[in-house]
Amino acid sequence: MTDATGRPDTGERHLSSREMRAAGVSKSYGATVALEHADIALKAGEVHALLGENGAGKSTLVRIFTGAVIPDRGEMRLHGEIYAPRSIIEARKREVATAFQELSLVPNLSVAQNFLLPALAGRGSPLISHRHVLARGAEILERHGLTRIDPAARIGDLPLAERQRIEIARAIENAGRVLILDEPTASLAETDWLFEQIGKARARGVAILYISHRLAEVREICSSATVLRNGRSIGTVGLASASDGDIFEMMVGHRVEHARRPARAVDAARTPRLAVENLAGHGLRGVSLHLGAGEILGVAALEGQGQRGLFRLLAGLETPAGGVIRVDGKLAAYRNPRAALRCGSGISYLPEERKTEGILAGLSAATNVVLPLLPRVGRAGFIGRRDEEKAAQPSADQVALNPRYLGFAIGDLSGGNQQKALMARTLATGARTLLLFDPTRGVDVGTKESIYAAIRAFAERGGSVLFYSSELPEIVQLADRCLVLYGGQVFRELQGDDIAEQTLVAAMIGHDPCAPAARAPAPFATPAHAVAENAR
Amino acid sequence: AGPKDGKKYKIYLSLSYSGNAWQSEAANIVKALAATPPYNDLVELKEVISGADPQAQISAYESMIDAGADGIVSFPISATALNRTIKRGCEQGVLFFMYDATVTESCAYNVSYLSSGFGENSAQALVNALGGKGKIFLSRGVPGNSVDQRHTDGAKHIFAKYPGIEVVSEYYSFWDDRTTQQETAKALAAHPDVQGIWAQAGEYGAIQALLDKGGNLVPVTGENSNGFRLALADPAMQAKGLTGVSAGSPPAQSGYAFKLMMEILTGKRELKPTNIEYPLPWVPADKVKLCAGEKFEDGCNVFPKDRVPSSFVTEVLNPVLLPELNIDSALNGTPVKGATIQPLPAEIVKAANEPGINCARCEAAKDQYKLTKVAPTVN
Amino acid sequence: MNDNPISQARFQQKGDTRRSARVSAETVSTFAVAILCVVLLLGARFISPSLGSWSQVETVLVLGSFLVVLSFGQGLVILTGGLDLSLPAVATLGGILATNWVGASDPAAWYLLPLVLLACGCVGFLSAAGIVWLKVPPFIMTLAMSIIVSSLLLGYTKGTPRGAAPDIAVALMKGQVLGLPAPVLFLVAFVLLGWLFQSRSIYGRYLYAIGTNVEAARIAGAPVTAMRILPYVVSAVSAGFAGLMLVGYSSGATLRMGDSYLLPSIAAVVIGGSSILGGRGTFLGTVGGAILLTTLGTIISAIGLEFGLRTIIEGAIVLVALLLLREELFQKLGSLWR
Amino acid sequence: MSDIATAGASGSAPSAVRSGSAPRHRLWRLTQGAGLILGLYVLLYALYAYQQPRALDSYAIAALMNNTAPLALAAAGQTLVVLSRGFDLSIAGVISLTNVVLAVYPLEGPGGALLSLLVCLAIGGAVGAVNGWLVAYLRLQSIAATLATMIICQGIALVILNAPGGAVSDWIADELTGRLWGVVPVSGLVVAVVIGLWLLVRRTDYGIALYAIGADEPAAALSGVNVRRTRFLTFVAAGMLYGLAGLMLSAQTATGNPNSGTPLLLLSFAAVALGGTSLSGGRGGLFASVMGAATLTLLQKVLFSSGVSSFYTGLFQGVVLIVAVVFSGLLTRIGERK
Ligand SMILES: Nc1ncnc2c1ncn2[C@@H]1O[C@H](COP(=O)(O)OP(=O)(O)OP(=O)(O)O)[C@@H](O)[C@H]1O
Ligand SMILES: Nc1ncnc2c1ncn2[C@@H]1O[C@H](COP(=O)(O)OP(=O)(O)OP(=O)(O)O)[C@@H](O)[C@H]1O
Ligand SMILES: O[C@@H]1[C@@H](O)[C@H](O)OC[C@H]1O
Ligand SMILES: [Mg+2]
Ligand SMILES: [Mg+2]
Repeated sequence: MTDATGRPDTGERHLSSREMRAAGVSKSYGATVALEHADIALKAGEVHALLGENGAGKSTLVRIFTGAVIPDRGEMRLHGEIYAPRSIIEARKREVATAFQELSLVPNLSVAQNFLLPALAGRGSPLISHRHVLARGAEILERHGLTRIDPAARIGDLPLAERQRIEIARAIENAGRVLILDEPTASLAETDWLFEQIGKARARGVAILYISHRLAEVREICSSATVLRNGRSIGTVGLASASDGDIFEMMVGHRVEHARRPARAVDAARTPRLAVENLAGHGLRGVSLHLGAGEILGVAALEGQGQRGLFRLLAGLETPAGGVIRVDGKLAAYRNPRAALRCGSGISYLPEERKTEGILAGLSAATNVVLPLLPRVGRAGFIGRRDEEKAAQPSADQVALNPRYLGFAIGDLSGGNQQKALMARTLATGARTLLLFDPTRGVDVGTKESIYAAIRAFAERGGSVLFYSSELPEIVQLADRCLVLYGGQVFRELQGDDIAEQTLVAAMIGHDPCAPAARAPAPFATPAHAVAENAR
Repeated sequence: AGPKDGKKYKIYLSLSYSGNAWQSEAANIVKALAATPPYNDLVELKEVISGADPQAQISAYESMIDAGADGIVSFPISATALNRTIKRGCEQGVLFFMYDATVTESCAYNVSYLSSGFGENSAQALVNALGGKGKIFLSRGVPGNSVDQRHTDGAKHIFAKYPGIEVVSEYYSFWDDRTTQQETAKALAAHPDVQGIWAQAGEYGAIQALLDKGGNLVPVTGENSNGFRLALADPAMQAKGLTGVSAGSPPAQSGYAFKLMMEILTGKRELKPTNIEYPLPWVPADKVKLCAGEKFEDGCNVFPKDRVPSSFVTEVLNPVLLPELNIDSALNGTPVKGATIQPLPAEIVKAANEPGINCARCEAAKDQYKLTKVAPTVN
Repeated sequence: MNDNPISQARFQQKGDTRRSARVSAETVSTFAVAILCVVLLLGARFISPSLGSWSQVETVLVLGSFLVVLSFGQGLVILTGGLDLSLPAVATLGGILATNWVGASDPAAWYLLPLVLLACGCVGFLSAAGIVWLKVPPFIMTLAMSIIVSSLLLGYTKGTPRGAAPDIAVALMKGQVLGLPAPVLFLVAFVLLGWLFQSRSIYGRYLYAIGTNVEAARIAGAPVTAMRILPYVVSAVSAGFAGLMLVGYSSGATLRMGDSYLLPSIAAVVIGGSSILGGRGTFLGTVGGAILLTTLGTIISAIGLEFGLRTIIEGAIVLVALLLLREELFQKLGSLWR
Repeated sequence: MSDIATAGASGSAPSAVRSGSAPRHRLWRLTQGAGLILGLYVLLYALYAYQQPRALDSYAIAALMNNTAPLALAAAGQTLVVLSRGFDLSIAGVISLTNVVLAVYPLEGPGGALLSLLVCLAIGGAVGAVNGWLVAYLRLQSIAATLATMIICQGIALVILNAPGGAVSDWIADELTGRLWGVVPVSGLVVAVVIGLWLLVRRTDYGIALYAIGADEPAAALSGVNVRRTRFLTFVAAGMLYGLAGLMLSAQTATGNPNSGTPLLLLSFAAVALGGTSLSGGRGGLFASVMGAATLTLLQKVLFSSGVSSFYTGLFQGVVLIVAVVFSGLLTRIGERK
């Protein structure tokens, strides 16, 4: 076989002795082939990307590297010696560690305790000294520039982004030789902190495997990439030499083209579907906005600027501390999502965390889609699988969800398809206003395209969409208009072609071109995050 | 000891609440007696129910002693678990009267029919009815309960003498009609050809199970439920083949115990702690007699269907020992208008030793299982 | 992208295997319980020739009917991740009220009996209220409720339940319809309705959703509060009905009528393949579990061993059943036969 | 008590919070810990002492302790399992089993007592190991698996002793219920020792792992915690505590009873809940449960001396249970609120 860079195996002994190689690794679950045949080689001091659709086998490969899953076939070598970890701990002993896609932190333990799991007690005594634990925790936070986090804070009390950072920091601590990051940016709005840490690790000569669905950031940090498709590694490319198009084609099997939606002017005369006046509470400090029929309104913000609060308030999951919401011009006071659905022309919400707020794992995809409209689906209160699948079909088509999946337990579908199903649900409700929170988090290009298409089509049909995205290109591509939240307030509003990544980035960090001296905080991000922590 | 300076005697009634009519009737008649003149001015009665948990009863006794009880009338949950507490109570001058179930602590009085041979006599009656051979069921009480064990030992002692008698199924019915009915139904599924049933309390359920099955009835011996006695006397049932005898545990024991205790407290009787036997009720099918009134008068011993539930235990009244009472006393704990407490017959029957049941380190009598009510008619 | 041949091919191969794997897991476990019952019944012949006969099946069905009705409610509660320890007390409540309010041949039965069930329903509602609004864990709330109800009943009856069983109840448990015992026919009807409700009604769907993930269900717009209350009310009503059946069966009520059914009602549900954490399980499985336990009971009682040994055997068989019906086992099987 | 000790006693993985929010910190400890239940206990005791002056002399205290110890230890064991997100019904079986063994094979003298202690721990540990194996390695649902083992243990107990009887060795019966230097109740000491051990265990890696798997098993596993071993050990430790409870029960009743464990089954859960331990795992602590148990037994006394009609004592117990749980839940939520 040939190794990562396509060079023949011979030669470069000294180097190959410091790499992590996997050859012909495969894993099946019963009849389901998760990973069919993966070859990959990670070099010390190099960041290597692993690309592929949802369900391509990335996480499975990761789990194999970390000893969480034992492969059926294939050989792995670490620094020359055979490497076959049978548990997370064994992997750690060989200095291989992972930041998992579905975070692996224990909510009722403190940050420090999570860092040191499973062995908190020092060498000598079996008893744990809590002071000692806190001290070590503080050290680790220090080392990763996370001093703002209290080592004694319960993980469960921290916002998602901070949890993800801690997951990453912990992985780096345990990764002397190989560091694996499975979709580490899934809930990070900015990558600087992450890349800084990766830089340091790389400098220490750690081999890094980086998994992400965001090609831009992959290009920024990785030198080469291995692409998985249908559980097979179909090749490794130097990122410098490959175009996005090439890579997408390797991943999906066909080209994907981006087209920015021509901004459509919405006549201000007609009463807006959704009008909000200085909404407050849950991280908001007086937000006003209006959303017209057929309009796609984007929200851009760094982590924790109040976007979460905004969406949850509008969805009826939280009750505002102040301000008014108007739906179709009428004052609206709904207290839960069900009421929101029935309020005026209806408001439907696509939640942030797919696995905990979105899917109902054990139930069929069809049930998941039609749940909000069951009474309409059932005949006199009775209902069968067929009815559900029939009712789910149309909206499944709109998001190009393969009808075969409607009968599956949604938990068995890849995240991409799960996300399609959830998108289908929001459409199926018949609500005319959609609230989409990061609608394409952690889904691959193909899925993204389908979801974009669905959103556009919905708007064409006169529907209104308010969406937040952690990916700027997405906003640029989709939004007619864009609000930038900063510190719980609308910091800037951008129209049509002003919506460009540079402008957005500037605005997101509170940088106002008109008044430069005003409240532009000096160092990138950090102050914004200070806000972030208080906001929650 | 008279009530100290006009204050009333503090008497406690401590029950194991086992949920069958039996327990509440026993409690009700004590309440009724305590409300009957002259006791109504002499006695302050408090009732405490301790479920089936010895620990709870220990705690209850402790509380009663600390509250300065003069006497405790009780259905003990365990024959031995309460001993330490009882001993301490005795040392503080508290009188303990146990009814039906007993304790092995020698400073307590046991008033019980246990030694009167319910098991062996009813067993012999069944053997006689079956002419010495046949397949039978044993419908027992609560598993792991010493009362049940004593009854069963007595019965088995008799059955053992008759090779023709085959115990084809033995099950626990928790002294409850419904459970008896269900357990008997299960047994019938395996042995539709059963020829007799020896039952403890709950016996009426056994008859219902037989009826459910269609088919004929068989001889049944059991305890004292109103339903059972009515059935025994019912010609239709007899025609189907039902015979038997109603014996076993009389709730009236509690009333007898209470009156004995009061006589001692009020100095009308001298009696050191001992085991007192309550006579075994014994009503064969042909002796069942319907009562017209509220009491057991001129030898009647069962009440009409519409007067009491079938699970009502008839032997709660006793014209000799408890003439003060009628069924309302048994059902509601109310005293009978105009009735006054009558003195008990002077002499008491001392109960035989029942090791581990009413005495700790003692020998059982050689003739422990001697027959007192029936003679063998077959052999 | 879905019309890309490669991914299509993969979808089919993966997709279909996964689906059938799941289907088998649920239905197979239901079938397995049924089969186990039959095996037990036939095996019983070795213990006593008259076992394994139709008449034994009849006995099993009649005696099992109480447990089936009770574990229907228990199953619904467990489906939503709860647990109902108040079943015995409520069953007793139903029985006591039926005998006290209604009595033997009372013309008013047609509206009094519904009232009895209503009363039971109220108890269920109170439990639910405590769980939903006061956020008391179901285990504790229903435990407390059962203590409370029992003590109220004790006070209400002063220890001696009165009255006789309503004729309707007696007819239900003792009657014969076209040569078959009424309770058996009733059982069939009840199972059908129960299955319709849990697996074929929108309410059933909601309950599964809530049992899987309350928060997600709320976000999806399910009527969460109402659907969290429902199972406790249904459970209490069916318990009350079971009480009615018990009264009809033994023509009288006692204060401990329901007691012996608590653990069996849970066991039946779990043996039937439901997850105690909620969200998974079918009523048919539960019915299987209930019948299995009853069959076991009838056979055990026929074994001529001392009670202790019988108990050991019973426990052992329950354990074996649990081990045989393990989810993983079926997934393994599911993947083996392809 | 030091910061850690309280956190330890109170259970919840200790989480000091920046001095900035000191008040919340204190509240947090109060709610997470035994604070609430401790307060309730003191209150009840004051009431009891007021109604019953003798309540304060050392005999009454010892008697109360003797009465409390078995439930307290049983609840302590149950707490471990509940923390790991499980239910353990075998508690009833183990206690009955140890009790009959002690009554049928009494071993005289202090040496015999020591041996008996070991026997109890062995029995409990063995049953616990079986439970652990079934739940941790064969992945049976804890409530189901332990139901089966409970039935089996009950059976064995009945085989060893089919009716109450036998005599526990005098040394155990007298010494373990007596008082050191006429004041310190031995049963109290035993419980104290267990609490002491717990405070240490809480500070070991196992202790942390216990809370971790209770709160989020997959995460704990991916964090390198050995989930199976932790769960297994938990059941073993719990079993041993039940064994100890059996010993103390035997000491108090001085006799054997094959059903002696049954009354403690549901009570143990009530005690755990009263102590504010979350039945869904990961939050709470052993000390609080012990106090919960103590409160339940004290409640009997208070209800007695306040002369509540014995029919309705259940009513009060139920209500107290609900109110207490609602309160601790409330405080916890306030504590957690940001
Ligand atoms: N526990 C499991 N049981 C059965 N099949 C599994 C399991 N885990 C993974 N698979 C199979 O392996 C495939 C790859 O899963 P994996 O999580 O590796 O995808 P992925 O590349 O990480 O997707 P994503 O980009 O969404 O994270 C899945 O599509 C599924 O078919
Ligand atoms: N029981 C199962 N049977 C078959 N496949 C399964 C099962 N459970 C999970 N899978 C597969 O395993 C994968 C789960 O992987 P994982 O959750 O890491 O990522 P994902 O859900 O695929 O995508 P995302 O990156 O969006 O989370 C899914 O692709 C799913 O198809
Ligand atoms: O003696 C028994 C009594 O204790 C029980 O309550 O009823 C049945 C009797 O046999
Ligand atoms: Mg993945
Ligand atoms: Mg994945």
